[in-house]
Amino acid sequence: MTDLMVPHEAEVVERISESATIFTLRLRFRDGSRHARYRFVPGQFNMLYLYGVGEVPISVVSDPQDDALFDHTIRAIGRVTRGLSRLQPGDRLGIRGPFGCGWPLEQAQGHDVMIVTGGLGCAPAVSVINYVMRRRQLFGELVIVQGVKHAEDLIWAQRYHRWSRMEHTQVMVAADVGTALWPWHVGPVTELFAQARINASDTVAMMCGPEGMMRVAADHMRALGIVEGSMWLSMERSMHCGVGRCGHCQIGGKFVCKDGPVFNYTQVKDLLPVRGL
Amino acid sequence: MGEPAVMAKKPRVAVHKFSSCDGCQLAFLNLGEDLLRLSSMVELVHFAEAGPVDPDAEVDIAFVEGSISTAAAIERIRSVRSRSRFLVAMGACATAGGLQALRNLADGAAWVADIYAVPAELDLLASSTALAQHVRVDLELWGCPVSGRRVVAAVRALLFGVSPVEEQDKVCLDCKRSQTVCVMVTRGLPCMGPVTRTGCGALCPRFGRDCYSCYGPAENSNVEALGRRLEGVGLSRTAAGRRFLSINSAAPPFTEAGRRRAQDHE
Amino acid sequence: MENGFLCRDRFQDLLEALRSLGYQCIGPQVRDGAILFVALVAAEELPRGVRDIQAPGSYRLERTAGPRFFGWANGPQALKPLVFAPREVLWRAERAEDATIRFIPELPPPLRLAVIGVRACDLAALDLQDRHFLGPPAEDASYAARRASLFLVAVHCSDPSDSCFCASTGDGPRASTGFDLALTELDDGFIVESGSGRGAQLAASLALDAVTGDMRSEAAAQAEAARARQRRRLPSRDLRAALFARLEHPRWALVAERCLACGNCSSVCPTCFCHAGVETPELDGAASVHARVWDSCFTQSHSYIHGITVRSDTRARYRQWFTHKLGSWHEQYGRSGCVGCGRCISWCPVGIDITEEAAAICTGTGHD
Amino acid sequence: MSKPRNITINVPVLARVEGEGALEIHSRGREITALSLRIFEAPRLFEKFLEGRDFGEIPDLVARICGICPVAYQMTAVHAFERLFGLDPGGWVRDMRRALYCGEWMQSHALHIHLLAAPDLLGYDNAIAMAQDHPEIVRRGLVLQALGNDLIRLFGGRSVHPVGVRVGGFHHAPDRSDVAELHVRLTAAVPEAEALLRWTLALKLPETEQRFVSVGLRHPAEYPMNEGRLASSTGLDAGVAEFERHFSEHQVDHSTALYCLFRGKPYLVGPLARVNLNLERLPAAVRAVLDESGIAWPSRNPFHSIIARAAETYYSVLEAARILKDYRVPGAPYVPAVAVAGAAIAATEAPRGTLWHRYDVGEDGCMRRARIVPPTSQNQARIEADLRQSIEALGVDSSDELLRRHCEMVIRSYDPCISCATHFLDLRRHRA
Ligand SMILES: Cc1cc2nc3c(=O)[nH]c(=O)nc-3n(C[C@H](O)[C@H](O)[C@H](O)COP(=O)(O)OP(=O)(O)OC[C@H]3O[C@@H](n4cnc5c(N)ncnc54)[C@H](O)[C@@H]3O)c2cc1C
Ligand code: SF4
Ligand code: SF4
Ligand code: SF4
Repeated sequence: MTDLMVPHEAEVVERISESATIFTLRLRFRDGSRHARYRFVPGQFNMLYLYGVGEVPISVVSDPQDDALFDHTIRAIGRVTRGLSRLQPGDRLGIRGPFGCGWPLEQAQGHDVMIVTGGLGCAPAVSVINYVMRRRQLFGELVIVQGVKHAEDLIWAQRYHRWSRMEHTQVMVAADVGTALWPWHVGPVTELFAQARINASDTVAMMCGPEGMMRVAADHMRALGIVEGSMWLSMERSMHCGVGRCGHCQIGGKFVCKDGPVFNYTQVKDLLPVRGL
Repeated sequence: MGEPAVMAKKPRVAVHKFSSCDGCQLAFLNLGEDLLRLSSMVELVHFAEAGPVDPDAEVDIAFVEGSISTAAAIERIRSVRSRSRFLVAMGACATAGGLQALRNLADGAAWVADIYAVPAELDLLASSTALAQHVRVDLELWGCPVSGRRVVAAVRALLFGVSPVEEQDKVCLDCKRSQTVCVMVTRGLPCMGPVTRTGCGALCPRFGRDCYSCYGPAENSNVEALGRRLEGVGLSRTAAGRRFLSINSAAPPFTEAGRRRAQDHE
Repeated sequence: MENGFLCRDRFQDLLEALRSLGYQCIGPQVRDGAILFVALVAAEELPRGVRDIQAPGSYRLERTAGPRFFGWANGPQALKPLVFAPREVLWRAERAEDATIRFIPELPPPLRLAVIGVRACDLAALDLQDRHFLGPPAEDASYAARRASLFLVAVHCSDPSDSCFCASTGDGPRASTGFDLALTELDDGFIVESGSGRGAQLAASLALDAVTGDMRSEAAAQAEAARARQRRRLPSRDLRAALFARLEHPRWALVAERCLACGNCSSVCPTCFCHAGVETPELDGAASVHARVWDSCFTQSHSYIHGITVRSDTRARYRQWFTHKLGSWHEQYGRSGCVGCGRCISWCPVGIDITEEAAAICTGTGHD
Repeated sequence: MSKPRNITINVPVLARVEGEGALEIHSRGREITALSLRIFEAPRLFEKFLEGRDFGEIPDLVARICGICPVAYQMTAVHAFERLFGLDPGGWVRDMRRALYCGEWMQSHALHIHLLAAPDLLGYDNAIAMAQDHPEIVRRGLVLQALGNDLIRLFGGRSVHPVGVRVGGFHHAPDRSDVAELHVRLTAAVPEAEALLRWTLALKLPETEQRFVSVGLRHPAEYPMNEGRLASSTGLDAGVAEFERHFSEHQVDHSTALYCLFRGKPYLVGPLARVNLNLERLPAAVRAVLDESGIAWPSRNPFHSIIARAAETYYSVLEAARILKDYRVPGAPYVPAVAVAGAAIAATEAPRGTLWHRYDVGEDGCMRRARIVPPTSQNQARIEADLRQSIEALGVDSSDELLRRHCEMVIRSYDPCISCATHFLDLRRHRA
């Protein structure tokens, strides 16, 4: 029996700096056979162990079919993530995972896809966008909606520009507070929803971001005609084990780590509006 | 809490002392073999009690013991701050003004007049205050005295280049983890564990007595509910107030909870 | 299966029999003013004639002249610390000069433990912990190892305390499953009953007398009295819908004024399972130990995600504990997380009573 | 003969002493015009805030006067109250207190000998540097220090501000298994402690002979720790309650500590004074080693205090091992105390010397007034007297560097504890 609680040694093969605080670690298990066996779905996460410091849950952002390496895009904000940001190629860390359920990518095939992210950029959503981009012919229209508070909060602006030039792809970005050169919308991101070029009744929506934002977004999407059962969202809670034991990630009866982090909207819609649950 | 910058391979460390009993510095001197190990991992540039004296040295990490209670001390802590990349306030004196902060509560006229009668060079201030009231503090290690385990853990974390963990849960948690029998529930002792920060490993209950909060307030401490309970187990209102006005009397939730009870008495 | 009657002065035989099978016996003893489960060598160490007087926020022992060893309800521990240890080292990482990291899993030491004097509520709670730690995605290795080493000798509860309400949750006072042996204590000795193959084998090795009809009727009367003695109860065995319909009930704020958020209730609760990962590197950095320690939903770090504490105040924390215990356990494990042991009532330093809160919250619409 | 000159020696921070103090020496020609061991650490006004506190709170509060000898403060306080309340906690408590005190002597003495004083004698700046060349010596010191700390932990959970002591006894009796484990370690440390004493006897200590009065407790049967009468090398024999009749404190400008004088004169307390007064109370094993050394006791060389400290360390190891050998868990670790109004007075032997407490207790068991006389304020005048004599002996014309080093060494040999010294300030005296 494999012990899900014990990490496995992995090596940083490449470190990509995405912004001042965001970086991507491209990893490989040291044990070749483990690496070969390793399978995941976008939306799933690993527990990353920084030697002597601790573990944090981080989504896998690379493509599941990319066998050579797997990637984590991480924002350095606290103890562990700041420490992780100092890792360099050749450095080692521990990995447990993958854990949780990923995005419903098979169900979404043949349908329009609307991806809504909020806040400071959202790794789980990036993994879906990458996934769809690489299999463009399998999906219908793709709409990417990103909202930020301040224009400066937007990272990866070039990516949004690049994506917006792709066929059958619509990118809508909004900032509550803009700047002089801000090329996109200023105002609540939800004001843009009506412009989405999708067939609402045939759309699968995937959301990631602050809970309040996702709740409002869901209301707007429902107004567009997207059915609740086709809306998915990725939740975030404190996690210490990743396998539904430590209890930290509970929201109502759900363990975000194993019942999620990706949920169907219907599973959590009653819980989302309650503060402090 | 401050973030440690990447530390030098062998960081320079200073241990400074302000108004205190020296007990927190002993966390280093009592490390035994680990003291020698530590001294090979860091460069101890100022630590008067252990030998090296260079109070003005630029350092990566400064551990500061003691409270600020003279005008000269204010100057000195500012100077220490400006020369230290990561400053750790170590112990109840440095984090909350210490036991000697009880004088902050004394009614102005009496004590302060006495204090001003001392030789001018003493420049004793009317209050004894925590470092954070004067300078930015990157990490607070509470406790009277601070625990050696936590000092070592802080050094270790900084050597790894990450910020040390802050412990702020309540003593009760550690009390139960050590399977200690609650002295409040079984004996009606006026235990401060439910509002006191962990770090000691629930020492007092393990020794069959009530915690007297030498580690200061935990996060989200319901001092009012505990105050009522202390009276419920038989303390007079002033005696319950004194439980808060002790080693960490100047820590905000305690000052209020204690003072209210002291005043009611008058 | 009823096996026979063990005279009181032959109780030591039971301990010896267990020892000869390689078990270390753990049993109730008076320590620091409470009944604790500690290493038990001789029957004399059992708390003869001791009874417990429990009330919200209060636990006292009293000595009586009675002959019974088990005439008390319970102490602050259940079986939880024996299976879900307060601190469990999970693995150790070692870093070599060339920066490679080796992970060495750690398992608890293999100790065969026979626990004497287990209560019905303890067994029900153990079953719940089993569901949590042994269910999918995979068995928890440390828990499984500790769990597999237990031999459980239950004693049907004859003297519930004032805090107990296992009758209301359906978990006691009689133990019905989950034990190897179960004893009914009478003044002269014990009716022995086995609940497993190895229990039956062990019983067979003891010199037991026949159980008389009188004994049986005394046992039945005792069980009935124990049940009847319980005053507290929960409004229903499934409060999930009622609680989740009342997440904004004003009572949450009222209880938060009294609650210390100290985590004592979750620590003594035999079914609470929350834990935190803690890392303890050695000073020289060559190795680091990763352990899990009991945590509580009453701590700030429990719901902390960078920059946000989801449950920042006591109201939200108490509500989480309560709605999980009595509500969302149903969704997770098919039943309430409360077995009616009453520990959270007695060991709460300010005496908050789960049954009283449940009554206050679940009655009315929640909008009063 | 060299020309007279003016010197000013200023050591702003004294290294390797507990707490922060400074040294100032001025001389003109052959005359020392000013010499002060300046204790400028801010007073913490302890006595003041003990007022109004219940007697039960006092042991935990006074411990905070000093992180190095908290046990001494706790011991003195509990004895003071028990004497006033007429409380006899019995033999078990008495023995365990002695074992606990041994722990503090061991840790404090070992700390001083190895980390503070030895570098002077072997020519290093600090013990860490010394450890490079003399690892076994430093390690032996750390082992004895750790053993002392663990002995305190056995009774109080931690070595700094331990939590086990209460008026009437202890909060908790240690488990037999824990005591047994420590007893094994104590027994194993006996040869180490003996070797330590021999090592100090072999050190090249400066030769000097000074006239001073030794003061300490004397007990009819044992080496003094918790109990005894006040004694001096000049024949004083008084109960501790008479302390204020023979000893008086006064304030000097350069110090936040008070100077305590014995009949108007400086005097010495501490290990050397204790050995001088109580040599015959040391067990034969310790005396034998001291006798071999050829030192004529009582000693008049203040530098012999390191030897006295080592002798007491050796003694503490033997004594603690003796006490813990047949340890039994008592029925109750304490006797409940009921307050009686009056003056609670006691003195015990802290590692650094006699520590005297007086509390005026009200009907309600709360403090009306408190007065504490720690060893360092008693030794302060003696240290300054020694410094004068030493400088004169060395020659005022010696180099500044030599004078400075020597003076620092003199001060350190007394192991002054500035934290203890500055716990208070007698406010009334300043109003004048
Ligand atoms: C399913 C999931 C996927 C995630 N994916 C990504 C990702 O791809 N990229 C990314 O940058 N971030 C991701 N996060 C967030 C990331 O886990 C936190 O930013 C990280 O835990 C912060 O840890 P820290 O030690 O740096 O911060 P600190 O604020 O110092 O946190 C202290 C401790 O709190 C705990 N903690 C804090 N935040 C969280 C959290 N969100 N979840 C669990 N424990 C927490 C950890 O024990 C952590 O060590 C994800 C979170 C979840 C739950
Ligand atoms: S003894 Fe004190 S710290 Fe321990 S559980 Fe009880 S109240 Fe909390
Ligand atoms: S239990 Fe309380 S008083 Fe005792 S050591 Fe711990 S924090 Fe200090
Ligand atoms: S919630 Fe309370 S009564 Fe119920 S099982 Fe837990 S501790 Fe016992």
